[in-house]
Order: sequence, then C-alpha cells, then structure tokens
Amino acid sequence: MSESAFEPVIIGFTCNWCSYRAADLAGTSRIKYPPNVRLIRVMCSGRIDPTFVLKALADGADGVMIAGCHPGECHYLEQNYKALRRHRLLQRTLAQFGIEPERVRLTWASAAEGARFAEEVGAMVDEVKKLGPLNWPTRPVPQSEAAAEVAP
Amino acid sequence: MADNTQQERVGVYVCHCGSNIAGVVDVQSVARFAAEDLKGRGVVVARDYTFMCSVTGQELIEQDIREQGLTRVVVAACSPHLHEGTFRGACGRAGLNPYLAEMASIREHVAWVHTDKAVATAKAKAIVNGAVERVLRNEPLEAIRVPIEAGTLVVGGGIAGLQTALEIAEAGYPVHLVEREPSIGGHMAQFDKTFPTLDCAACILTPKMAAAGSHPHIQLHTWSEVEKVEGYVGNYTVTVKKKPRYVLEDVCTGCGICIEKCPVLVVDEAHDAGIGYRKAIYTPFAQAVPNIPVLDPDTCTYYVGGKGGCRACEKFCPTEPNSIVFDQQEERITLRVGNIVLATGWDLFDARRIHQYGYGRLANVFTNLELERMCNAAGPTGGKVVLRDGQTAPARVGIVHCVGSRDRNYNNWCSSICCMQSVKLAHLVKERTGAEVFNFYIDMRTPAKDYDEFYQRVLDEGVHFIRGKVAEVSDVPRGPDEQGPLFVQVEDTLAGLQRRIPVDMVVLSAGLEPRRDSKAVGKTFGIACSTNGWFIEKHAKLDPIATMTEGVFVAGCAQGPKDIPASVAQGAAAAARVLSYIRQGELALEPVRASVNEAQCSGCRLCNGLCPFNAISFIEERRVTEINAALCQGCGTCVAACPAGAISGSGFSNEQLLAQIEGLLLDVARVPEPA
Amino acid sequence: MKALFYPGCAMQRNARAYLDSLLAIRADIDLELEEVADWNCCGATEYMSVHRVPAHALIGRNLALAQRQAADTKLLTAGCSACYLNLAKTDTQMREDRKLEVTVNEALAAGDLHYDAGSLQVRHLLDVVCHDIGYAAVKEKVVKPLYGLKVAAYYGCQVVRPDYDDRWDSHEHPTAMDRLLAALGAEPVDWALKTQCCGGHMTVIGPDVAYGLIRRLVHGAAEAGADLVATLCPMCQLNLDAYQVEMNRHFHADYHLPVLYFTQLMGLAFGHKPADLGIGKEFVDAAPALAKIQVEAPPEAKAKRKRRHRPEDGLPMPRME
Amino acid sequence: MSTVSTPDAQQDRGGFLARVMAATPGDNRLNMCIQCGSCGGSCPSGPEMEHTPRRLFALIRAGESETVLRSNTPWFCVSCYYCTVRCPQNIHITDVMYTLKSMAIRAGLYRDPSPAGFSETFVDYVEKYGRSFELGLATRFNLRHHPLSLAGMAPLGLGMLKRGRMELTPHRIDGMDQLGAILDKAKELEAAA
Repeated sequence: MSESAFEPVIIGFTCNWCSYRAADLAGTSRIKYPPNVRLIRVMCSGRIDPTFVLKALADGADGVMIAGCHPGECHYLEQNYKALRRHRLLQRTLAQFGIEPERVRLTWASAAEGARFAEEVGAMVDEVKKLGPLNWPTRPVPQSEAAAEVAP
Repeated sequence: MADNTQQERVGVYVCHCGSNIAGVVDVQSVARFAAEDLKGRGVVVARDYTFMCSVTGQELIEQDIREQGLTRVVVAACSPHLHEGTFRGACGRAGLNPYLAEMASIREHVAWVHTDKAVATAKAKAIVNGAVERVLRNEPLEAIRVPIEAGTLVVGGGIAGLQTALEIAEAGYPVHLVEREPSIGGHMAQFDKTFPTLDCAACILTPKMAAAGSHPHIQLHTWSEVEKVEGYVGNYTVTVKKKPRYVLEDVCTGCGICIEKCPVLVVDEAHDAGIGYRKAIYTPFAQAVPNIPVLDPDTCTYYVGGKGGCRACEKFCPTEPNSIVFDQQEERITLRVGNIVLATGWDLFDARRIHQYGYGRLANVFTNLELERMCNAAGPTGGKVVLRDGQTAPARVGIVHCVGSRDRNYNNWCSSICCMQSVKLAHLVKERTGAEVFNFYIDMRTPAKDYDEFYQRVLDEGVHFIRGKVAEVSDVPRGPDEQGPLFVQVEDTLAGLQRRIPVDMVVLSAGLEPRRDSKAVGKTFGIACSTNGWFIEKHAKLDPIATMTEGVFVAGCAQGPKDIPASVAQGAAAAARVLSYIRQGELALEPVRASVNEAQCSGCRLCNGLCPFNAISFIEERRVTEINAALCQGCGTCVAACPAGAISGSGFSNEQLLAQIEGLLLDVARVPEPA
Repeated sequence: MKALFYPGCAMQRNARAYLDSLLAIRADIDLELEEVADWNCCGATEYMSVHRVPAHALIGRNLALAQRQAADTKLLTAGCSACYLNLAKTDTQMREDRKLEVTVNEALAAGDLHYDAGSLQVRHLLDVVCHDIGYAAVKEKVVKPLYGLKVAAYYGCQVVRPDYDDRWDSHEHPTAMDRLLAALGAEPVDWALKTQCCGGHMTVIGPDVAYGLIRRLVHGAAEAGADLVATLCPMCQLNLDAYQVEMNRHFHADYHLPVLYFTQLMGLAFGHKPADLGIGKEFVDAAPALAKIQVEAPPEAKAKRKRRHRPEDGLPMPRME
Repeated sequence: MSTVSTPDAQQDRGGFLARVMAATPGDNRLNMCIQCGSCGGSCPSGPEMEHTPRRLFALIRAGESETVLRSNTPWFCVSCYYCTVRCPQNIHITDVMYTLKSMAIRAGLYRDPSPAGFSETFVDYVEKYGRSFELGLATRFNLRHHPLSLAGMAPLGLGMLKRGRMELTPHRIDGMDQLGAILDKAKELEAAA
C-alpha cells in the first residue's frame, strides 16, 4: 500500500469534561479535520485502562489518541496525571512488543480548544500515515499481560 | 466475551438535524445499515427523521418502545452533552430505564467536521455500530439518592457571600458564614463610590452587613478559617478554626475604649491598603460587623514589649468580666451542613513586581486600592486626594490601566473591572482636585449596562484617554527642558508617537488575582482550580455556579474576575441552587459510580491512594476495599487501575467500553490468525 | 573554579583595561580562565542585521571551538555584553529551533566543526562572579575596602535582557552588581537608569540620538550622587567614557563622571596597583574620584530604611521587603 | 491613503507576515501583537523612528512590505531588548528587527544607506580578518557615509591611540580559511532557504 493511499483508523479516547467538549466545539465551529479518528467518551482520561488501548490496536486501529484536560485543570483534580503516567509506561511496553510508541499519543485540550483538538487530530493522522499500517504481531500480545505492566 | 446480548431489542434513530447532518451524511444509508447489517445484533427498528429532538421525534421513540418492545435505544444525532437528557427522558416516559439509551454523535463529530460524503457516512456507520455494541452492555441504573442537611456553609463575607447568606437565611434556612478577616464586608467595604452609578459603597453595603450580622438564621464566624471538610453533598462535616481575638466576643460591647487607649499605632496593611494606620487592638473600620475588636499580638506591647506590656486595653475595659483575655487560645468548631458556597474573593496584583512602574520606589506612584482608600471619606485622608506627603493635591494625574493584567509576563487574563474602575477613579480625582487626568489604556472595555455611558460622561468631563500600554514611569527627565516630577512614558498608539506625559501622581490599576492560597483552599473543598488559580465551575456557560463536586458552589471573584453586580447575581444564583437542593430534601445523583466486587478484591490497596475525593477506604476486618457511592464522582481512575478487575464503573464499565471499541472498528477488524 | 573564556575583540584593545584587571584579580577569586583558542568576532549587533544564518554560524564556530575545549568545565564566560548575548542567543535559538540547529551545523561542517546546542553554559562574567564565586568569597579577599566611594552600578541592556536563562533578579532594576560593590566596601547609589541603553552603535550611525542617551545616563548617575560609574561592558564603557567628551561638546555641557569596569574596582579593593588594572586608560580621569577612597571613616552598617510610622510624615510608603 | 481590497492582493500581502515570522528563529509570536505600543513606548530611539515598532507590525500585517523594508525603524534599534522583555505578548521584537534589517538589505530597500553601511562595513572586516577592527571600521564607514564628520572625530581617535585603546592594524585569526568556508556554506544555505 502506498503511503498516500493509506488511510489509518485511529481511536480517540476523550474525557467528558474537556477533550470531548473540545471535539464538540470543533464541530460547532465547523473546523475541519481528517475523518480518520473515531471517538469514545469516558468520564476522565484517568479511566483509560491500558487494555482499552491494546484492544483498539488489536481490533484494527492503527493508532490511539488519548485526550484529557490540561495538567492542573482536571475536573477530578489530578487524575489526568495518572493518565500521563500510564501513557509513558504504555509507550515503553509497546516498544518492547515492537510497536512504535508514537502510535499512542497523549494530548491535552480544554473545552475551549476546538481548534487545538482538530490540529492534534491532524498531526496524529499525519504521524500514523508516516508510520504506515500497524503490523500487529502475528502472535497477539497477551493483552492482560501487557496491561498488567502498566497498571495502575 | 460472553454474549448475553442476544435477547435485546434495539431501536436505532438517525437524525437529519435538518440539513446539518443530512447534508453531509447519507442518513438513509446509515439507517439502512443499522436495519440490515445490525439485525443480527438485535436491531429491530431503524429510522431516520428530520429532527429527533422534536416532540414528534421523541414520540417516535416512545411509540416504538411501547409497540415494538424495545429494550435498548440508540440515537445518532448531536453531542450527548446537548440532548442525552432529552432522549433519556423519552425512554423513561415509555417505561424504559433511561440509562438503556445511548447517543452516537454524528453531527459535531462527523457532519460538521468532514466534507467527503462517502467517508462521513462510513464513519457515521462505525459510530452507530459502536453505540449499538455499547448499549447492548448497558445496565439499567437508578439515580443515587442522598438526603440533604438544611444548613449551609458560606465561605467568605464579601458582597457575593453576603448575598448568598442573606438569600438562604431569608428563605428560613440556617447559614454559617465564615470570614477570615475580623469583619465581614470584603473588598467592597474598602471602596468609595461604585461605578457606573457612583453609589457610595458603604451606603449600599453596610445595611447588608448589618442584616447578616443580626439575622436569626445567620451565624457569623469571623476571624476564622475552614480547616477541614469531610463528607459529601447533603452531609458535610466542616471543621472551622477560630483564631484568638483576645477579646471575649459575647461580653465585649464594642464601646471602643480599648482602641482609643491603645498607644501602639501601626500601618494598616489590610483595610487601609497600607496608607492608613490602626492600633494594636482594632476593628478594621467603623461599621465593622461584628463590632468587636481584634488584638494583634505581633504589635501589641504585651507580647512584643516583654515585661507584661502596657495592658491599657485591659485596664480601661468597662465590661464585667473584662473582655480582654491575653491568653485566649484558638478554637475549633464543627459544623454540619448540606451545601457549601465558596465566595473567597480575590487578591490585588502586587504592583511592585513591575519594576518599571516604580511602585514602592517612587513615592507618588499609588495603586488603585490606595486611591480608593484615599477617596473614601472614612479613609486615612478623609476623602482628600493627596500626594504621599499627605498634603499636596496633585495637579496632573496619570492612571495606568491593565497593570499586571493582559500580560504574559504577569497575568494573561483581563481583570474585567479595571477599565471601569479607572474611569471612576479619574472622575473622582477630577471631582476632588480639579487635576488634569490622563488614562492610559490598551483597549477600553465597558460592556455592561450603563458602563459605556459612564465612560462617555467622564470623557465629556475632560479626562484625557491615551491609547497605549505604559512603558515606564520615571522620575528622571530626558534633558534639562523636561519638567516632571514624574513622567509616564508611553506610545500614543493612535498618534503613532512616543510621548512622555509629566504628572505629579501615577495610579496603577492593578488587576485581580486569585487568592494566593486558592489551590490549597480548592483542595480542602475538593474542587479544582484552573492553572491560573481561579476555581473551575461545572460548565463555563451553562453552569457557572456549581462545581465538579456536588454540593459545593462558587460565587463572586473566586471563580473569575467580575464586578459587583455580577458577584451579587452569582451569589444569589448560588443561593437559589442551594435552596433548590434543600427544598428537594434529597438529591438524585448521576449513577456513574465505581463499586467494588468484594469477592474479586484481593485487598492489594493499589486503588486506595488514587481517589482525590477520599471515596475509597479499606475495610481492615474483611481485608477489602470499599467505595462510598455518595463521595465517588465517577472518574473511573480506580476502575482502570484495579489489577483484579474487581472495581466496576457503572455507565462506563469495561464491558461497555470494550464492546464500543470493537464496534467502532468492525469495518477494519483484523482477522485473528490461528495461534 | 574554571571557565572557558571568550574575550571578544574589544577586550583585546579598546577595553584592554577590562582584560588587564580581570587577569589581575582572577587568582584572588580563584577563577581559572582558559581562552577559547583562535576565537573569532561574535558579530556584535551588526552581523545579524546583514545575514542571519551566517551570523549564527559565525557565533557557532566559537561555540564549537569552546565545546571542543570543554573537558573539565561547561562554563563559557564573556566579559562583553554583546559577545555574551550573541553566544547565549545562538545556543538558545539552536536549542529551541531544530531547523536552525541543523542549518548551523551544516555550515559548521564545512569547517569540520560541530556544536551540540545546550552543551555549554554561557554566562556573563558578572554572573559568574556574583552567583558562582559569590559575594562572601569576594568580601573575604578585600584588603582595601572602597569606603567613601559612591558608585552607580550600570548594567546596560544585553546582560539582563532578554535573559534567556533567568539569571537575574530583575530585567529593569537588578541588584547583583550593587551587592558586589557593597561587598567591596563601596556605596552603591540607587538610581533609576541602571539598565537603560548606552546608545550602542548609535554613537556611530546616529550620534544625536546617542548623545541624548549618554547625557541622560551621566546626568542621572551624577544626580544620584555617584563619584563614578561601574560598568560590565566595553561598549558601555566606550560610549559613556570616550563619548562623554563628545557629548559635552555637543550639548555645551561639562560632565566629568569617570567610568570604570567592575573588575577594576575589585582589583583596587583587593589591593592591586591602579596601573596594573588599566586605570589611567579612561578618557574621563578617575583619579579624583578614587582619591576619595577611605578618606572618611567606614560608615556604620547602613541602618535599614525603616518604614515611616507617623501620620504627620504623610502617607506610608508601600512595604518593599 | 491607498486602499487594496482585491482578495488576491490581500492574500499575497498576508504572506509578508508569514515570511517575516518564518525568517525569525524560534517561537517569535509576531502574529500575536495586540498593538498595545509597549514596544514603541519603551524604545530609547523611538522618537527618531519613522514608524514605531508597533506601527511597523501593523504594516507587516497589512502586507506593506515595501514601506516596512524602507523604514528606518529597524536600523534605529539599539538591541536594548526593553521591548522584548516588556511585551505583554512575549513577541521576540528585537529578533524581528534583525530579520527586517537583513530582508531590507537583500531587497536593497533601505533608504538611508548609513546604518546598513555600518553593518556591512563591520561584516566586511569580520569576513576578512575574523575579528572586528575599530580604526578601520570607523574611518572606512565615515569616509563612505560621513566624510565631513571624520575631522570632527579625530580627537576621539587620537585619544584612543594615545591611551593604547586602538590598534593600527587588524588582527587576523589563524582559522580564517575555516571561518571563510563556514560562512560561505551558511550563506549558501540561507540563500537556498
């Protein structure tokens, strides 16, 4: 598959208070961004279990974007820092399995940052396009094992 | 994944939203996809309709639930933040548990952000598929009900907190008003006139203070601070620290003899903004409520002078027993309340930080607050506007807007009141001294009722307005011809010239800042601050009063800079919210909560430190963790962290989310290779 | 302590007194200086105006040479404001701008050189003396305190601004040199113009502007009661000293305010002979001012200015602590 | 006042801001200017400038490239950085001035040749010797641009010589070939950018 023809599919985890609303705002502001991302709403980026990310990659996603409130602005005080920590560990784990850590991007967007959200999606899509389709290991990564390494 | 979803009957409704969705997404195709391709997943009805949120649209769903026996509903339309409540309501009316409905956002997340019709339609289908898979795992939920204690804690006795306290008390419910300073009144008590009507601040504030002080339903706790907050909405236990006044509150008559006799004079950094004096035993101002003095042990000779000090206050106190108690200790009291309103106010930007404006170095550079005190008839100069020498009236005055505000080197926000305050101060200076007044502004912001009219009036009074952010204030002439004594150096941006305006006095309109301890206070009450330090409201537009913690509300400048009318409005609104909770007697909470399956909990305690709301506790006897449903706010961090999978989050369970992921990716699913 | 040293063109000749005095005092403050071998001009404020990338490459060569020599210290110090700022600027901008880092290194490769942005700490000499060596260590070496000498500490522009690495307490009213002077026994005067511009290259391309600025500075320092001005930059010294004469002629004025380098004052306090410190090379003779040293008994430790507490004195000033 | 309103012209003109920003290193934030004038107010040579820096930024936005590059404003910049540290929007104003100077030289648009001439004379010496050379710089610059002032400046020059503060011959660094190669390459890279 040539690079330009490759249209990755990205699962985007967004938190109820900031980033999902940023996506809403991008919509109400009619800001265009690539259609490659499909969003899931959770209450907080702290809710994102590493298993979800692995599940998405295993099920056909080429990348995963996690978007939370800005550090210091979490509606649950500081749970996005926990997402930050898990993200770092997750990236390291993925690298061990031969998966490019850039496929899992963590970003912040406040409810007022529709444009930023759209930009981040664009940047993520570009990045994954460059990486090419995810070559999921033929022997699937045991999800629970990989996830266990990055909890909590 | 065990599939017990076979027996469900799902209805899928695809909204056109006029042409908003239908213009980009082929809605018929999406409905057809649901009806045909998802038949095997339990979809028994799939319809598209112009406006699902209309009464007819909702009736369509209700009718199908009744007639087709739907057990699950998916509405593909706008963002759930807009109409989730609407469609849950429709389900509820038709007898279906409201939490068995899901929304698929194909307007904000598809139609409005993409242009290619085919791609958008494909994405909409994936989202609908995800929602169907998710809704199949939804469980019927019941709102959590908690009883509401009738008492309310109001923190902060400024104008916003006073308003809240009075409204609630007037409705007949008890209020505890906690104030850190010796008197209620807040910053407003320092001001002279208020814009744009030029009402005397004291004339409109002191009646409210007096009313709060004597109201049978309001208990004042001045010179006190909240130390600890435990519990949850409806049922808070609050520990208040009462600092020692060294004066018996219930004996003192407020006669003021002790103040008169006290020989120690100190600069009053608080109420008089550092340009007036008070005694070592003092009330901050004449109309203080309560009218009971406070003794300041840092300056009283009894404490600092050694040898027992002068004890004049004690000697002259006429009460029996004597009101002065030199060894009074701080006290702690415990309050039980159902709701909390935080109206903790603001601090003034420290103008000394901007060295080029010379505040603290150049005698005749003042802050807006200093000038407010000077203009106040009860202030240190008796209402006269004078230079630092205390006598000379200035002939030329420069008023600098945006000091510390709208400036990335200091605070990046607009303090919102300074334009109007500066215009008001210009008027007062001109009125009292006849001086020539120059206002230096970046942009004039006068957007509320009668504000611009006031600006026009002051323009007409002959105040000069120069557009430019002041570069520096200097007392050094450029050459022998320049006559100061002070120079305001600025680019007059409308003339395109650098100008140096000679003045006698400079007034810096220092901006509003969050209280220096707002982050710590936020932590005490379990609410979040923005990185700037202002408390974060639940929703910037639709709920600027509640916070993310149920039962904790914000009012006034604690939530962001605002003027007096806005503070009063927000204070009253907070009262209305609290009263509505009290009147309901009990409260229904969103049932998005975490809970522990004790059988699965290994007692590892990994989750114990994760909860910012202290909802998680460890039960030693059973060696398991327990989550208090009323304290839990539903963020789900513990759910994600539990290595045993023993914690589940209602509304956002692992099963729901994993199914949604799978559903979203159905069209690109990897074919698993045999191991 | 050890530092790599970039003297810069001016120190070689016009500001020879700065170099001489620095060399004279380095042993007193235990500062070992290793000159960057075969360094080239930093471009002052001129090169950047003509060619941006070559200007960074020009500075880059110095950084690359210094990095090569940086075996036992990462500290690179310069005495001239413009030299310091240029070195710091190229280092900072290469750090912040990946594209620039690549381009500059591509150019440096033509001379077989390479510089890893951020690998050196670029500091002005005053910064090293005040913050690394410290006031206490300086004070310890004082044998002839400069009692009685009132000095206006003059920082000029480019050391305290833009201050890429947050080295100073203020961009407008810094106090580091004032505290150094106090450690030497001199009395720093409080004056408002300590970071105003000396005129820079305007003395050459627009003398009228420059003379105005110079007069304001000289007048301000004299008004504040200074016997002399202490400076930290060859350009500032040249403009305030040599051009003070031209300025007097231009305005028919008669100012005589000597301008010395802070290192010269350190040398005097450490007991070195004036001639060894390059004193005498200045246009405005410093001898009359220096004659005041120790003429009067050492002043009592100046009582902290107390806040006025009496209403009859007028309104209290803001608290400044 | 001339008015340009065709969309094409506006578009092309809008590009000028982008060009200036692209030629200025780092996050220079020029697009964030709120026209407050703290730069123009702070500038020690502000009174001498045809346009204050603030006005120049408005002209850049308006795409008035010729007016901007002909302006004496950047040449009067003394690199004091007051504007930069005081700018409420943290715009790297001094760096932008450097950009405008080099753009003006490339476009041959500066009107008063004297400041640019000084910079170019300076650069010539550096490129020939690797060091600056005050005597040569002053005389060559003044000969070319202010021949009459040379006599007036003689006492200063003599004073410098007398005090041993000026060299009669320039110093040449050893690695002149190396420096030459580096600068040539840098110029080539700049031209290509």
